[in-house]
Formats: sequence, structure tokens, C-alpha cells
Amino acid sequence: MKKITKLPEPTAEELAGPKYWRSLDEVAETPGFRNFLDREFPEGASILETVDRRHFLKIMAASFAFAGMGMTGCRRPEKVILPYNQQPEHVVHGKPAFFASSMPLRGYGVPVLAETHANRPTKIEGNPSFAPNNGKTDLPTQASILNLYDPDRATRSLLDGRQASRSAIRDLLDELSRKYRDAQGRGLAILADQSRSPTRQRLRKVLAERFPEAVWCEYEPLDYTRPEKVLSRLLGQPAKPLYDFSKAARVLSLDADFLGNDPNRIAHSRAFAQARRVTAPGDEMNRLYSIESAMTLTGGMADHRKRLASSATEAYAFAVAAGVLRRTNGDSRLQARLEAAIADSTLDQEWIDGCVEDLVENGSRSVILAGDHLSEAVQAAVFAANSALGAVGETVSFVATEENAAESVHELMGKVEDGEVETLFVLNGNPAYNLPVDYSWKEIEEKVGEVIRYGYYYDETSEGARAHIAGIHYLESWGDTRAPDGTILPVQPMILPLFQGYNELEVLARLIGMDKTDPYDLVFETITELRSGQDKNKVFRVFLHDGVLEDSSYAAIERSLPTGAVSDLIPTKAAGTDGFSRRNLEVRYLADNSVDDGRFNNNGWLQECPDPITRLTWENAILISPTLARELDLEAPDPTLAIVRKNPNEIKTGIQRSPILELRVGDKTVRGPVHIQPGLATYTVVVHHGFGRTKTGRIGEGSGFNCNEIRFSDSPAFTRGASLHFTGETRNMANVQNHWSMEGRAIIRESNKDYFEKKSDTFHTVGMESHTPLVLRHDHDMPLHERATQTPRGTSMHPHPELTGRHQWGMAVDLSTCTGCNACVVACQSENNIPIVGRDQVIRGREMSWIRIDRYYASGVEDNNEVADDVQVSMQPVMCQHCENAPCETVCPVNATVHDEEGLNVMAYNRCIGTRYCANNCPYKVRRFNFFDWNERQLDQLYLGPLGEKGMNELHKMQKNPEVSVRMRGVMEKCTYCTQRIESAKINQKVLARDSDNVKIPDGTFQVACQQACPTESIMFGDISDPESEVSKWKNREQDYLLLGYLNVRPRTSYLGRLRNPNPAMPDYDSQPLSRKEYYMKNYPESYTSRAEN
Amino acid sequence: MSTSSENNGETFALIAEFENPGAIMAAAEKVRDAGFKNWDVITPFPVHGMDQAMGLSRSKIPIVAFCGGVAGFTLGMSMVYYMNKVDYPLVVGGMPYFSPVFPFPVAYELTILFAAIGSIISMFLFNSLPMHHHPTLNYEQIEKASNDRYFIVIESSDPNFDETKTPDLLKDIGGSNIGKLKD
Amino acid sequence: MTTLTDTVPANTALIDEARPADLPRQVLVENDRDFDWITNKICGIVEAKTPTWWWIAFTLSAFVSLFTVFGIIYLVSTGVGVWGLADPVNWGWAIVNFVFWIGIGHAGTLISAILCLLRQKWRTSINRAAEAMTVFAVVCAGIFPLIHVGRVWFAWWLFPIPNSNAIWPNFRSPLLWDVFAVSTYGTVSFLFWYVGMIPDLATIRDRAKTKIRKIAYGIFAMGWRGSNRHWRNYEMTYLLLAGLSTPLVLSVHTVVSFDFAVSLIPGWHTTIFPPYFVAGAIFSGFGMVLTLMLPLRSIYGLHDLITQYHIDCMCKILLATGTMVGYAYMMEFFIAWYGANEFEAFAFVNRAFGPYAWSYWIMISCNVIAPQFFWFKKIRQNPMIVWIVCIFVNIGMWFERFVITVTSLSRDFLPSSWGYYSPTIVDVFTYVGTFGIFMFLFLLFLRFLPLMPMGEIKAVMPQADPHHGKNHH
Amino acid sequence: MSSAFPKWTNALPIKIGIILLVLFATTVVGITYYFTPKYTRVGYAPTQPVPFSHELHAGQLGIDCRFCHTHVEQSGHSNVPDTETCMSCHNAVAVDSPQLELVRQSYESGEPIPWVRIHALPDYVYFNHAVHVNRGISCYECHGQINQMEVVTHDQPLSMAWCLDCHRKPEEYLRPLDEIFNMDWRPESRQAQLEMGLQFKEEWDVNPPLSCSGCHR
Repeated sequence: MKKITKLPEPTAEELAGPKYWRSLDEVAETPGFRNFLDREFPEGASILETVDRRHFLKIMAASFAFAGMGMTGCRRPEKVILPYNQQPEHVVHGKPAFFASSMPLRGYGVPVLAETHANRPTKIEGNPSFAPNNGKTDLPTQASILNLYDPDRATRSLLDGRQASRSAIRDLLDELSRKYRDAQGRGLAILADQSRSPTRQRLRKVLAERFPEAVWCEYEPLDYTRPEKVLSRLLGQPAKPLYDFSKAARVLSLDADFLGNDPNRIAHSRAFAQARRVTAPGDEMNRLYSIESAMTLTGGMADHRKRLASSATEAYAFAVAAGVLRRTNGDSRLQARLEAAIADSTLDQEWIDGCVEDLVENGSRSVILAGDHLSEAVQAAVFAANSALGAVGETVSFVATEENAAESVHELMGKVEDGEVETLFVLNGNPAYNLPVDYSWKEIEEKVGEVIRYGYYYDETSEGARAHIAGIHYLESWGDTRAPDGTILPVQPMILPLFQGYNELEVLARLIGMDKTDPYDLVFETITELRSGQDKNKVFRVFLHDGVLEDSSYAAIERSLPTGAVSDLIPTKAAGTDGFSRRNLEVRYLADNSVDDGRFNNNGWLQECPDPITRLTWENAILISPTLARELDLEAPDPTLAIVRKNPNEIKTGIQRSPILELRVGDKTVRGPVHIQPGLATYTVVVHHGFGRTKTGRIGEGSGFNCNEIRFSDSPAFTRGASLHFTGETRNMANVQNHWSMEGRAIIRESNKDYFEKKSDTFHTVGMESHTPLVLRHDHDMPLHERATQTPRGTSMHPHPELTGRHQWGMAVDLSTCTGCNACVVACQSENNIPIVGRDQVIRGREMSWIRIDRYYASGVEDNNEVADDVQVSMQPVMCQHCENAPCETVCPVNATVHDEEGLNVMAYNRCIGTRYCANNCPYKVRRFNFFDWNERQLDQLYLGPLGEKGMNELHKMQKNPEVSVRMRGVMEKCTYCTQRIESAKINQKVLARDSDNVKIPDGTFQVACQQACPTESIMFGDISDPESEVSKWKNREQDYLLLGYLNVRPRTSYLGRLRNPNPAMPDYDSQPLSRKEYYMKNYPESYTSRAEN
Repeated sequence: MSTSSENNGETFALIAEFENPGAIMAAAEKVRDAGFKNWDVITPFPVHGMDQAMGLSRSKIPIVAFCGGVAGFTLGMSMVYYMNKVDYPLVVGGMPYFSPVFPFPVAYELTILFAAIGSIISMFLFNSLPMHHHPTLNYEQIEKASNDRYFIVIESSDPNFDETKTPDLLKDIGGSNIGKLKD
Repeated sequence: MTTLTDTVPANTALIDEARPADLPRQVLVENDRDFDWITNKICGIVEAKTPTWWWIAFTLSAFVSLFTVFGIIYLVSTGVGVWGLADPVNWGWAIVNFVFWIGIGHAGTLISAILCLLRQKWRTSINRAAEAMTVFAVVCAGIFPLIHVGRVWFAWWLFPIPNSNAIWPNFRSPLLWDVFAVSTYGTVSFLFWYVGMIPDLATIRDRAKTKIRKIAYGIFAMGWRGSNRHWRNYEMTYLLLAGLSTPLVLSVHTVVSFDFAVSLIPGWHTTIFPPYFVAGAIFSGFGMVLTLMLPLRSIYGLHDLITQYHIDCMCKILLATGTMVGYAYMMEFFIAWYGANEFEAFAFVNRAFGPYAWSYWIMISCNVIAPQFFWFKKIRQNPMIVWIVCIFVNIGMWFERFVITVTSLSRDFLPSSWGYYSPTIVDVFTYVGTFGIFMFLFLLFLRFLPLMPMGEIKAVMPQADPHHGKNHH
Repeated sequence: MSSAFPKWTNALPIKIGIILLVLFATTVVGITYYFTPKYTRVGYAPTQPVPFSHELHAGQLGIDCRFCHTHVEQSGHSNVPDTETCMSCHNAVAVDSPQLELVRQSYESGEPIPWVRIHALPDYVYFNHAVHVNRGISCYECHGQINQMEVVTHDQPLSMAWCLDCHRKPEEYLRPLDEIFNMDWRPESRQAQLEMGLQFKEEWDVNPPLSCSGCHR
């Protein structure tokens, strides 16, 4: 017998579709559901304060509440179960549901699947329907869920300093709409963030029709659209370059961080990794040349890296382009102009020649990229060079984008200056915080009549605004976005707005004065119009279900690049490469790897997520090169303030104490702690956006300094003429990694590709076990899948119990492709309910992340006590290795950590008494201890103990994954290989099997959280007792090695050694990776040279 | 005669004082030779050779201690065997469920614990201690017994005991201050 | 007592010359004191009016012990985070203090047991106090492993108690061995101490003037009446306890050393630990015995009982064990070099020259260098200097445990996880408080219990020999 | 000199010893009995807001468990039915019964019925209904003879030791899949159960987890 769920009518038929999510609003029309939601998500004070956490989440049925005093017996408190009064049809209690949506971020959207439990989104995954990303995500996407449950988000709109009801805001918008319709929009200016939302663009067109005089301006502090603008100009139509690194054998990046900070980083990383992955000697491997000023993730992956100030990159770009043109017999006029422009520049010609030769040799399989901040001439020259290489249409395609005419902030400011703006409507963004310092927001506020602000947070911009209209999270919104390749993606709500907020589209529609303002209707219209002539409902249903609008990506432009127009852009002289000194520094403003431009400033996961390169958390720093540090120390007022310690290799007291320096650009200054960062251009100082917010939530408060205070509108991404000055103060930095050198230990094993070709066992000829093979004696030659179950386990004296499980879980991590982007770190945090601990506790070393990405530098010198300028970066994600002979298990006195039948090193939190012996005895140091009750206590009251506030914020409770225990204080925790996912897969398989013995999970049925997030697909997980499983194949590769294998703890996680692919023709070629050199120097000081060479 | 006058109970024993270890030793040998069974020597410290002088056999306590030790060791080993191998075998660090090696420290400590406790308990049992009330302790000169004087106590329950002859014997063997102990 | 002179023919003058000089038999109680003097002396301490200095010391130590009490309350209510621990150093002062106190606790049982078995009669004047010290040190030591766990309220899971979760402790864990070793050690030490005290309690009972006193001491004296039939079993028990305590005392510190040695952390994972720890324990124990006994000796005027000979013996033991410990330090380095294990080699270089070098050199100076002064008789005869050296030994042995525990953990296999540990004020106060607890208990012992085993002292005096005065020469 | 201890005190130590021994034994037995789930949980039968009778519905009327607990075969959680489920019959049956007043109210107001929870596992235990009922474990094994319960009573201890009993010897409890929801099914004999159970165990590859990860995550 089937129950009939009452749903509001126009969509009842659509709702019958078994899998997709129609509209929460409509389900919500039913009184019972409304009631449930009202009780569930009241604004302000919550009635759910006495809620028992997990059941609250786990049980679909609303909530559990202790029935307080009304206990019927004295044996235990009585609990009440509240069932759904009317169960929504597609909801199965206790099972997660996944819905497609997308996360808008700076114009583009990331296609996602939201995992919801009881209609609460708890985790974001990538949407595999979108092929370029293949279901992968990045760091901010993973963390975005926490913003939804941020208690500091704007919960109410404000008007004239008072809380405003929904209707008051509606009235305000209607009033504005009437007012400006009469004035043809004169006096109205809209300052919006970038967005490619088709619906928003449609609304903009309506706006332009109805308010022809209104100003529409788009501003982003980090603007990635310059290549697009240049290309559009050159081609005479809206166009942008779209890269396909999977086809690129040679890549030259000119200050472009295409793997790190780029709107299309997920697809880039994935494709780049595909072309880099080597499964056996003889496989092809791409080669990356990088010229950059800052040390970025892209630079970390480079096979040849050149440190160069951003402002000097132009000359190199021209030289490269000229070299390519010369060798490919390209446009000689352009070549001549380029060569003329660099005639006076000092260049490392040998480096450029080596690189260009290689690019040209690979022709259409090469690609050159220029950073988005580089000049138009550079962009144009690079397009021309790519064309000359034949790369256009292969590794890079020029695609037609949509018209997107927005005025620049400069133009807007002109109008504000002229008093032409009466109402400044700020749609998202945070200009008060991140406008360049020469535009004073205070003055703007004074000059315009009123500022109306729509935003997710009540921030710096809201402070001076007449009205703050509370925004809603993308997981609460209807909307649409475009992926970087143009594919249209839906934004669907997973949950009703938790607080009184407005949808961006609705606000815009009301402002325009449209009849239809329901965002759902607006999106429905937009999408169905694009597919006119088809069944509207079906189109839309498929759109929502798949999460992508098929065949909506940008089309490639066949027309070739007009080189004449390119040469017109080339200046007569390229920007200088010299003139730098410690009194004339370059400043490079970069997006923070975690909090971006500050929009994630109040996101605890991101704040605590260590920067992949500096490993700093909770703040930014003034990054300077080691050479600059040494030079600056000459000016240090007293030796204790010296930046370079006697031995910077170690931080003696475990705390990085940095002098606070003042960075001066023009007449503006900021103060910030310095951090010595190898790999920077010698006189380039790097500062990151996103910190120093003056009005933010409790998490972001007081973190770092605001680099916008020294950023000018004419040079928003880098500038020259800066200087640094000691202030005499110091600051303790929350750096999670104190030591940067591998100390010549074979931890990350690296080899050059050509050496690996010659000697495929090269990853096994280093490390202790290479000369103590006895350790691994008995089963050394046994096939992997047998080794997993039948276990003589090396040279152990005693017999081992056999692991009898049907599956034997294992993991492999490919170090060749890991960029260190941190997506896995936050994916794990989100999946496994890992708490944050706050800056103070990170300084003490108590961060809780189950995966950490170790970052080592190698400089290839024997005495590596002083960090060098030129280093190779190696990244290694380290999580619990699930050792078969786990040293942690042996020492646990209460059997709280033992092995299960399937080879997992399981951790029973509820049995743990917290001796911490296991953490001591873990050679990988991956166990994390709950020193305080991170979940139940306020992070600023940890030391108050019972005197502090107790209890988890209701909103945070809603984010927690109900399938994972929230740990209490005093217990140990660690990576579980996502045991909840394994168990759930096993249970599903058993439910399917019923009375058959088909209980073995097919390979690839599920992914663990880090694996699922990893944009480079560098993590593989599966059953190693199955020789056909993907992970077994990975582990059977030549590169596979065990971290600290000599200990014979037999980890189930193995690493695929890192391959580098340097070009022997390059001047900076080394026959061995630098870390390998250091290993030989340390272990074979006498004979290392001969070894390194053979 | 200096027995306590208030105590009108039956005579429990006769007591005699001696000056030094040598005297008591010689006296004890004589009492032993006189065939007494229920008698005792009270000394402030164990006098070397007194056991032979009194004709006492070797103490049985080592046997109890040995049994305790064996019990402790067996308990330790079998406890670990049962808990970690029979009742709930768990794979811990790839170690065998049971091996004689890892339970050894536990079994070893239990051996010592049981042996020690066994010997102490048996010492109390064999000595019928604690016995807070004892006629000897009512002797008013008893303070000397734990200082620097030595006593011989001959109980009236001894078959050889004689109200008149025994005090004489005590006097003969050098005892002074001969008194009666009443119950 | 016969000497060689009686049996050797009178005409062997040559042999006479070659024969070493006849060592005078060492006097254990000086100034020809008699039994009564000893009884009065020792009981007098307990029976006399409470001296003022005792009250001051008692109040002070009670106050200091509150540090630990409050430290524990704060710790348990708030979390282990109030200590300075963090990854990678998950054991800090708590474990250092535990090993330190357990080490101190070794001298008492050792003096009683091993010296008893070796018939070292000089032990008698110090063994009671040393045993008391053992028991109190074990009390102090026992606090730490208990409170250092994250969830103290579940600490009973360490014991194999049947439960409805059907789960047992893991007997492979050295911590579980510790549980058994330390609780056995505590129990046996206490019983040993108590059994030894029974005859003395009886003495005090017999001398008691008030009824309350008589009953109070009487209860614990268990009705002891000095019967030789009792002495017979008692002596046997005491001998057995000594025999059992000897392997026990060796095993306890061996097991404690297993906490480190069984793990795989470079710097912990060494086979030398058991003997090295035992030697260290004896070393620190004797250091502490002297630290306590030298002031007592002058306060209570016990010079006739704790003679120069006693001090000399203990100094020599300190010298011997200190040198053994020094040898162990050297051997660790040798093995680290000889073993060619890069991680281990680094661990030891790091100890001596890394960020914790200061603690390493404190340890070396206090433990290896300071006792070398005892080569000189002059120094051994100066109680003040002996006492100062002993203080250094105590400090040094604390640092030894600190060096082993902390430096090894702070830098192990993966340099990315290297760290540095510093204690917090809570660590410091909790530790300092244990000295309060120790002194508190020790002062109570001084005041109410016999400081020395009167029976045993008497038994080793020449007068105790039944043949005394008959055929001595 | 008179002793402070009269003669009767000689018997004291043994008496105290016996008392302590008895006290200790009582405590052990008491804790074992009164502080374990066999006592603290079994028999718990709170009064529900609506006097719903499983005896009537599941027993006499023979309504299948899954009629109300709809998701038990798909989900880890066996859902408590919503008011609609009740009303789908009680629209027609016992329409005016005063006992159903709260149900009708709930149906009209949308307020869910506050049922009192009986079988509560700790937060850190992840029991999954679907995998048990799909693999031969009947409701009966944990919930008891529910079709004869006028008021639902906590029937089994649901302690870890109790769970393990079955996980160690599933053959003693496995039954044919079509008898899972039949509360009255019994094996012919213990011998028959064991034979059948072993056969199922073999054929279905039943191998319940015995280590932590099975239930704790």
C-alpha cells in the first residue's frame, strides 16, 4: 500500500519523478511541513536547545527532545520521537539523498552534488555529470557548506538601522523600482560581483531596457577576466581561451597559477594530472615550465621554475613569443616588434631558448599561459605564440562567450565623483573592504545619496548602508550559473532559507519591477527559453536532475587570431626587468589559497586550513624571499628582531615568531608579520587578500592584515616601489609545520622521468629498507592481493592472525600529480565532523585535521640549514596509513584501537580513555587528540573549563554528518578510511544480496571523501585483495613505495613516488631531483656524486 | 608474686624474666628438655638460634608462598589466554592472539603479588594473629619484652605444668620476677 | 666470633705480612648504645610532644600539596589541554613525573629486599624510612598515569573487569603491564613496610600511656607479643618478602622502561632500557634516601644509628649506579652510531645538540659528573656536600626522564611533524604539589610511626648474639 | 597492667573480615544485576501518548510491520509512522474512538505525535535495520514478541555483549527471508535451527562483523 503525499498542485505530477528534487518551497506549503520547519529553524533563539545531537540529525523525524521533568520511571530520561507528520515521498529516513546544484564563485559555478540528511545538506561533492570536472571539487567548494551554517551570517535585513521584515524590504525595493522607472534609471548605480548566471544576465537586459540610464558596474578585487577581454577585442566578439591540459605535453606558465587560483582550476588540475600521470616506464609525461614571482601551487608542480618579478614577466613573455614565432616562421612583423621591445632587457636567454625549443618541438601539443594580471600585450603575445605553435584548437581553444558589458569600477567612481549616483545598490561583493585604497568608500558613501546593500554577511559595506538586505546561501537558493566552459548549471535549494533572507534574483527582479519575482519561475523561464520548442517541464526536470544543461557549453571559434592586431598591442619597450632592490620592492597581491578574497573569511575550516605553501593558518603574512630577509636583517634594530634566525631550518621553541614589518607603498602602509618564503622573486613581496577584515564574524575577527590598504587601482595585482621597515614588534604565527627539510630522509621519493626509464626500481633503491631487505623478507615477492591476507609479514618472529574479511582496503596516493590544493583536507573535515581548534591551539600544535599535506623544500645542498631561494617543492598528503602491524594498536591498553577483518585500523572513540600512547607510537604522527571539548565549548573559552559556555551551536549541529560520531574531549581520533562509507557500501550490498552470497562490493562503488574531492585524482582507494581493482593496479606500479617501509609496520596506504620531468637541455637541469640529491649527500657523502650521475 | 591482683581468673601461664639473649637461650633449652609443649619465649627481637633452642621446626610459610606464586602465574596466563584469545580475539597490531611472551609481565607480577599476599596471610594465620587480647599482653612488665628483657611463658594447659614445680623450674634456669598470667 | 688469628699457626710470619690487615668489624651503632637507649630514642620521637618545626613543615607541605589537588581538579574538569602537551609530544611532565617518582620508590624496597638478601646489616637503620619513602613515592607516582588519561572516569577500563560490553583490556600494551606492575609494587611495598613495622608498633603500644594511644597502636600491632613462635613465621615471611621484592623491584622499572622500549620511536626503541632504568632508579632512590635521612639525622640526633659508615655505603652505591647510568648514556650513542639507523642516530645527536640540548647537559652534569665527587673520602664524610650532590642527583634524574620522554617524541621520523614541547603553569604546579604530598605523608610517618626498625637494629647489635660476651676476643 | 583490649576483641577481626567479604560479594552481585542493561533496559514500557496496541494491529489484525515502518527494509533507521499512515485506515475504522483523539488532532494541526522512545542506543552505536531484516534476522530477535504486546516493552538488553552473542553465532538466529516479519515463526527445534542457520550462513555468506568498525564510526 502506497501512501499519498499531499503536495501542492501545479507540480504534483512532476514530483512523481522518483529521483529529483522539485521544489522545497512546494513541499513546504503543507502545513505540517511548515510547522516542522518553523520549529526546526526558527529565527533567532532556537527552541531546540536541549536537543540530543545525533538523533536530532539522524532521525528524519524532526527532533528528539528530552521530555524534561516528565520522567515516568527513574531509570532514564524519557525521550520523545517525533515522526514526520507527512513524509515527503522521496525521503527515506536515515538515508542520505543527493541533489545536483552548483556553487557560484566569482562569475562561474562549480557543479556539485549536495548530500542531505533529513533535508539538511551536510556535505558537498562534485557532480560527475559535468565531464571536465568528473565529480571533483576544490577547497572553497568543500568548505562552502560551513558558510550555510555560519551563526554569524546576516540573519535579518536591516533598514535604517532597524531590523526589517520581509515586507519592509519588499516595500523598499518596490519604492526604488517606482522611483527609478520614472527617472529612466538616472541616479541608480548597481555595483555587483561578477556572475555568468543566465538568469541574472537576462534580468540585466530587462534592467537595461527599463532603466536605460542606470549604471551597472561589476567589480572583483581579483579579476581573472583580462585574457577574455583581450581576446574579445582581438577577435571582435566575446571570447575567451579555454585550456585543455590533457592534450598538452609541454606547458609554459608565465606567472599563471592555473592549478591554484583560477576559476577553472578543477578541470585544469584534472586534465593536467591526466597528462602527467605515468603508469609504467615509457608512458608519456607532460613537462611544466613556470616563470613566476610568488611561490604557487603551479610553481610547486613545475619541472623548471624561474623566479621572476611579475612586473618583469612582460619581457620574458615577449622573448618567448618572439622565440616561438622565429622558430615557427610566424608573423615576422610581430616578431620584430616583440624583439624590439625586449632589445634592452636583461634576460636569461639560455633558459628561454631551452624552453622555447621544447615547446616548438612539441608544436600543437604545447601551450603557453599568461597570468590574468599581466598586461594586455602579454596576453596578446601569448595568444599569438599559441597560434604559432598550432596549439589553438588543440590544447587551447578560443570559445565564444556571452556578451557581458559591465562598466568598470573606475567609470562608476567617475560618476560618483560627478554626483550622478543617488542610489548605489551593492549586489554581493564587499567593496568597502576590498576596493583599492585610492577609492575611499567613506567618501563614496558620502557622495551618493544612499547605499542599499544585498549581501550574505553584514560586513564593512553593510555598516554604512541605509539598508542591508540579507542574502541567502546557494544551498538555499534557486538560480543558475555557468561552468567555466560555459555549461549552464542549476542552483537548487536543499533547504528552506534558515533565516529571513532574499534570493539575489528575487531582489533584482523586484528592483526592476518585474511581475514574476519568484526565483524558481525566473530560472525556469530562462532555461526553458534556451531550449524553446521542447517540453518545458521535461527540459527543466532533466536540467535539475542532471545538474547540467546539456550542450550549453561555449562553442569554439574557428577564426584565427589576427596577428596584426596583436602587434599593435605590443609596446615599444617591455616593462623593465631590473631596478629592484630592498628599497624598491615589488608587491604582488594574491588570492589567499583558503579564504580567497575575504569572502570565506568567517569560515573556520578555511581559516584553519594551512596554506599549502607557507603552512600558515588563521592569518596572512608578508612573504619575502630568503635573500631579501638577509638583506633586511642588516637594518634590524636589534638582533632579536632578525628575520633570519641563526638556523631558520628549525623553529626552536616550536613557535614561529615573526617580526612585524611595515610595508609601504606610496604613502600607504600596512603592518604585518613577515614569513620567509623560498621561491619568491628576490625583491618581490607577496601579500594575500582576504584578511584584516574590520567587520566580520567571530571566526575571522582579528585575523591578518588587509592588503587592499596598499593596493591602488592602477596596479591592482602587483606594483613596484614598495619598501619594508621594522616596527620592533613580533608576533607568534600559527604555522603547522615547523621544519621544512626532509633531512635527507627518503620520505618523499622522487626521481626524474628519464632516470626512471633507465632504472624502474629507482624508488626502491632509497630508504632504510633498500639496504635492510631482510626486514621484508618472506613475502617480498608475493603478489599484493595475497600479501594482504596471507601474512608472514616480513621477518616477524611470531605468527600473525590472518585478516579474514571479504575486502582488504587499501589506498594509494600519487605524489606525481598531487598539487597540494587542500581540497582533500577540508573534504575530510566536512565528512568526518572534524572540529576546528582556533589560532591559539594551532600555535600549540593541536590542530585536528586527519589529513595533513606535508610540504618539503629541497635545495640540493649539503648543509641545508639555511633555506635557499631556489627550491623544489614536494607535497605529501599524510593520513592514517592503516598499518597491518599497527604500532598504535599494540600499545593501547584498552583495545580502543584494533584491526578489523578488512584491514582497517579502527578507532573506537567510545572505548578510548585517552592515554595518547598510540599517538606517541605512531611513526606518521597522524593521530589527533581531543585536548579540549572542541565541539561543545567556545574556542575562546577553552581554558575556562566548566565555567565556560557549553553546547554546540544549533547551526553547527546541522552540518554534522550523522553517520560519524562527534568526538568528546579526552579521546583520540584519526583517519578511518571513511569507515562510514565503507560500512554503508557493505550494507547496501548486503541489502541487495539478500539471500545470495553476492556480498562483495564491486570496485568503484564508492569513494572515500578525500578521493572523491581530489581534483587531480591522486588518491585511489579500494580492495587490494582483488587483483583487478584500480587500487591494486596502482599499487602494482613501479613507483609504489611504503612510507617508512623499513619499520615493517606494513601500511595499507602506499605512495607512488614523485616523478619530475626536467629538460636536459635547460641550464637549470639536474640529473636528480634535489631531494634525491640531499638523500645521497646525507647517506653517501663520499660517493654521492658517482651515484647521482649513474 | 606480682600477678595482677584484680585479675582473679584462672592462671593461664607462668612467666619469668631473663637478662640477656644468652640467658634466655640457655633457659629455653632447658625448658625444652623438660618436655614442655605449650610454652613460649618472648623476645624484643628474633634471637638467633632460638628456634632450635625451643625445638621448633622450619616454618611452613614457603609452601604457601609457592602455591600463591603458582596460582598467580597460572591466573595471569590463563586470564590473558581467555580474554584475548578465547572470549574476544581481536587483531591487535598484527600480534598473535596469544603468545607466552606478552602476558609474561602480567603473569610475573601476579606471581609475586599472590606469593607475597599468600605468605603474609599465612603468617597471620599460622601465628593466630591478630589476637589483640592475650594474657601475655596483660602482664604489667610486658613493656620490657619489647625493649631489652626476655621472658619465658609456660602455659598451664601444658600436661607437664605443675602449679608448684614449674615456678621452681623457672627459677632454676635463671628466671627472675616469676609471675602468673591470668586469663 | 673467631678470626683467622685463632686458626693460623703462630710461626707463619711471612703470611702474616702478606695477609691483608684485619679489617675492624664495622660498628653499626656507635658509642656502645644499649637496647634501652635505642628503644627510648626511636619511640621517643613518636612519644615526644610535637615539635614546632614539624607543625610548620606539615602546614607548608599540606599547602603545597593543594597545588596538585587543584591542578587535578582543573585538569579533569577542563581537559588535558591545560597541560602543555600537543602533537607530537603527547607525553610530557606527567609521565616524566611518574617515572621520576617510581624511580625514587625503588630505593626503599631495594634496601629492604636486596640488602636483606645480601646480608648487608647496615641497611637496618635506614630501611624503614626508605620503605616509607617508597610507599609515598609510589602514591605520588600513581597519581600521574591515572590523571594523564583523557577520560579519567573510565580509567577502570584498564582493569580486566567483566562488563556488558564484553570487551577486555589489551595485554599487549606496556601500559597494562604498568598497571599490574605498579599496583603490585605498591601493594607489596606497603605490606612489606607494614609487616616490618608490626613489632615496633607493638613496642609503642606497650609503652603507651593513654588508652587511645594503646588502642590506636594496638589495632595496627595486631596483638604482636614478641613470641618466638611468631618470630619464627615472621622471619620466614620477611625473608620471603625480601626474596619476592627483589625480582619485583627489578621488574617494575623494567616494565616502566618497556613503556618506552616497546615502542618504535627512535630514542625509545632500545634494548638497553631495562637495566639502564633499574640502575637509574636505584641511583635516584638512594639520592632521595640521603636527601631525607641527612636532615633527619641531625634533627633527631641519630648520628649513632645513621653512622658515617652508612653514609659512606650509600655514597658508594650512588657512585656506582651513577657511573652505570653514565655508561648507558654512552652506550646509547655507540649503538646509535653502530646500528647505522639514520633515525636513531639523529635522535641521539638531536638529544645532545638539538633544541633540548640544555636538558641533556643538565642531565649529564647532574647524573654523571656530580656523583664522581664521591670518589673522594673527604667529600663522602661531609654530610653537607653529600646532601647537595644528592639534590643534584634528584634533579638530574628528573631531567633524564624528561630527556628520554620529550626529546625523542619531539623529533621522530617525519620532519614535517616535528615540534617542541613546553609545560604550562598547570604542569609545574601539579608536579610541585606532589612534593607537598610526599612530604605531608612523610611527616605523618615521622610523627606517628617508628622511624627505624628497633627489632632489627637490636638484632644486628653485638649484644643480640646469644654467645655475646662468651667467646669474643 | 590492664590491656586495652577485652577478650571479645579477639573475635572482631574475623567478624569484620566476614562482613567485608559479604559486602564485597553483595556489591559485585548487585552491580552485575542492577547496573547492567539486562535490568536497566529490559522491561521498560512507558505510557505512550496514544495507546497504540501492537497486539491488536500486528497480532489480531495481522498488519505487516512494514505497513507502518515503511523504510525498515531500505534504511538503517526504522521509521515511526506519520499520522497520515494512521489516518489512512482510521478515516474509516474507529473514526470516533476517543483513544484516537490525539491522532485526529495531529492530523488536523500537523503537529506530530510525541511518541516515547523505547529502544535507544547510544550515539556512538550505528545499528542498521535494513541489513538485518534483509539478511535473515527477524524483528523478533531484538524486539521480542511484539505482536503480543499491548504496550511495547523493551525486550532484550541491547548491550554490546548481547549484540556480540548473535554476531558470533548467527546460525542460531538466521531464519528464512519470508519469515522475517512473522513474529510467530519458530524453528522446529534447536537442532533444526542450527542446521538451517548453518546452511544459510554458508549460502548467503553471512559473516557478521566482530570488530569495532561494524557498529562504531
